[in-house]
Amino acid sequence: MRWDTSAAMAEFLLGAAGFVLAMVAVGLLRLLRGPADADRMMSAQLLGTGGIATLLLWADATATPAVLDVALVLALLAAFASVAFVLSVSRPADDEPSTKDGR
Amino acid sequence: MTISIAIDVGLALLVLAVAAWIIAVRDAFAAVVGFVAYGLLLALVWVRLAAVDVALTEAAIGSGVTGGLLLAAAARLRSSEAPAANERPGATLRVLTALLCAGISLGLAVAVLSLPDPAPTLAPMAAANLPATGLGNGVTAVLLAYRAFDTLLEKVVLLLSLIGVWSLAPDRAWGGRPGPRRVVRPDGALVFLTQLLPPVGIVVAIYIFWAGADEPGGAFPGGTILAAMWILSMLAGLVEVPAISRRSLRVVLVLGAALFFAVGLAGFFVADAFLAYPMGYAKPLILVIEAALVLSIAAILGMLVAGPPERTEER
Amino acid sequence: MSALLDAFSVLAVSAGAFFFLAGTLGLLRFPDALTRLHALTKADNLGLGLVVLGLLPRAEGPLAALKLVAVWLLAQLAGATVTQLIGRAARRDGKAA
Amino acid sequence: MNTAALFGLLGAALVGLGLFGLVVHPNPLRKILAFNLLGGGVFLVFGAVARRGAAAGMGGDPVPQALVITGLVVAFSATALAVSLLLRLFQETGRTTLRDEDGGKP
Repeated sequence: MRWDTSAAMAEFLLGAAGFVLAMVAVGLLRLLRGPADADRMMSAQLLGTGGIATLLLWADATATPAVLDVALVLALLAAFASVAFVLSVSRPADDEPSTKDGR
Repeated sequence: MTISIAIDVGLALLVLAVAAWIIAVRDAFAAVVGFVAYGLLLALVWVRLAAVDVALTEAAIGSGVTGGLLLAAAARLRSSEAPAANERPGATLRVLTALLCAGISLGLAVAVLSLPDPAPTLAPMAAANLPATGLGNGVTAVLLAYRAFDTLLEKVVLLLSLIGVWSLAPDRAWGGRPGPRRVVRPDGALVFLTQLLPPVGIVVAIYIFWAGADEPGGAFPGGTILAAMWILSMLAGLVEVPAISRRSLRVVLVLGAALFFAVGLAGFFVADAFLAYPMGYAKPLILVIEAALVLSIAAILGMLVAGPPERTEER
Repeated sequence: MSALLDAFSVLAVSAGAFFFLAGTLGLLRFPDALTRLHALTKADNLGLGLVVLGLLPRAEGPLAALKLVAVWLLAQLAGATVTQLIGRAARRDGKAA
Repeated sequence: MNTAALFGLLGAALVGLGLFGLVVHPNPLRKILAFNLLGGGVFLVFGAVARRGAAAGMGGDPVPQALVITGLVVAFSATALAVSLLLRLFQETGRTTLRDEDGGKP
């Protein structure tokens, strides 16, 4: 039985969610500062991951498993906006040597 | 629960800051990236407001598909010159506008704070009638049973806006395919993503739609996810964008609204009213309509993003 | 046993939160785009991964556990792809500047 | 202050911000963005009303929630139409300004 600990655990998870949210919020300063598009996309990406983590923690802390589905949808579409952007600017005859990419 | 309050206040301030930044920043592209963040944060707000159905739809539409649409538009408009300085309203006008807008916000804020207490609510009625629909999710029941008429008309609005987009086509391209021809790019990561994601997305979309009967979910987020997957495949060149004159496309586009309407008309004969479901058959009928809606929503949203036709069949 | 699992959850979630802190600091403090990207991927992979790991033993049933893992895998896929795209954009920006 | 009132106030503030951006930005894409901010604010006010109506085991009144879901989809279709118009304008004229420059259209 974990009657006594479950409330404390929920409190802890909620606190952790708040912490992660605060961190990615601070990370949004990179969105303000830029300077390049790449930096802005990075902070949006960090916000996406942090938002997903926050939702997972909330789902557990507030015992609402349906919130997991919201996280699932966000994770599914996390790359959508960036990829749509990249694919819609580039022409078929693209000049980027993709094979040289180390990553 | 002080942590909850702190999270809510922090989240509200964050949304406000991002919104102010979207309005204030000079670069249009940066503003659009900010808007993607705004949509994501709103999805979190909806979870805090105990509206998980709305959060799902916001996550799919607000930050996902709208973000992609606007980013793509910003990318294509990048080469357009910045508006001339004389198009920007003068300082006096701006201050006046700011005052007016602040007044509107203030009025709304007063209205929000003076909402009647106890709050009027239809939740007990919605809950009391749930057994008759066979559903477990109140929001789905509102969308497809209690206020089905709204949802039907909304489908018509979607179709009308698609007709609006198509009507922007130049005459020579009418009936053709939207957007430039796309080829599969020999690009490791992108190909991997665009080939792996759609199958997973289809499973998730079906799950979200299916769960919608009893849990948060339903046709709207399900259809939107499906649309996003289709758009991704079209952009990557894995699937051809269909010509708008193609009959099978048009059938899918109107399928949801048509089936909804047909069931509604049948309601006159079997249940004495338009859009009334016969006793005991409500749930299967709702699920069939919803399945058709998922397909139609996916097709309409996908074609809306694809834009007006630009090239004809024979090119 | 349950106390042990709780302790595990607390530890993993705390570690995950720490990586978000590290990722944010890196994103703000590192001098150029590519090192910032490096910091970002740490938050992406490890931060979310550890949070998922910490929540897994608490999942209500196999479906919830499956969703947690799926969320992590999808985030990995998105992260890897976007990281590559950003890295390329950053290099182009660097060349242009 | 409870959650519903807090986010209701946020909605009110967003309506003002969005309206301001809609009026003062000369760039149509920015107007579309501002319009969506405004819409988000209106939806949040609905959300506050819904949350206050929590009863009968539901976290909120499902009727305003359903209205918001409908509204989100309609807002998207309006946005898509506006973006198509804008892109077409750019294709035709090479510009994205709404200003009628030398008195008449070419």
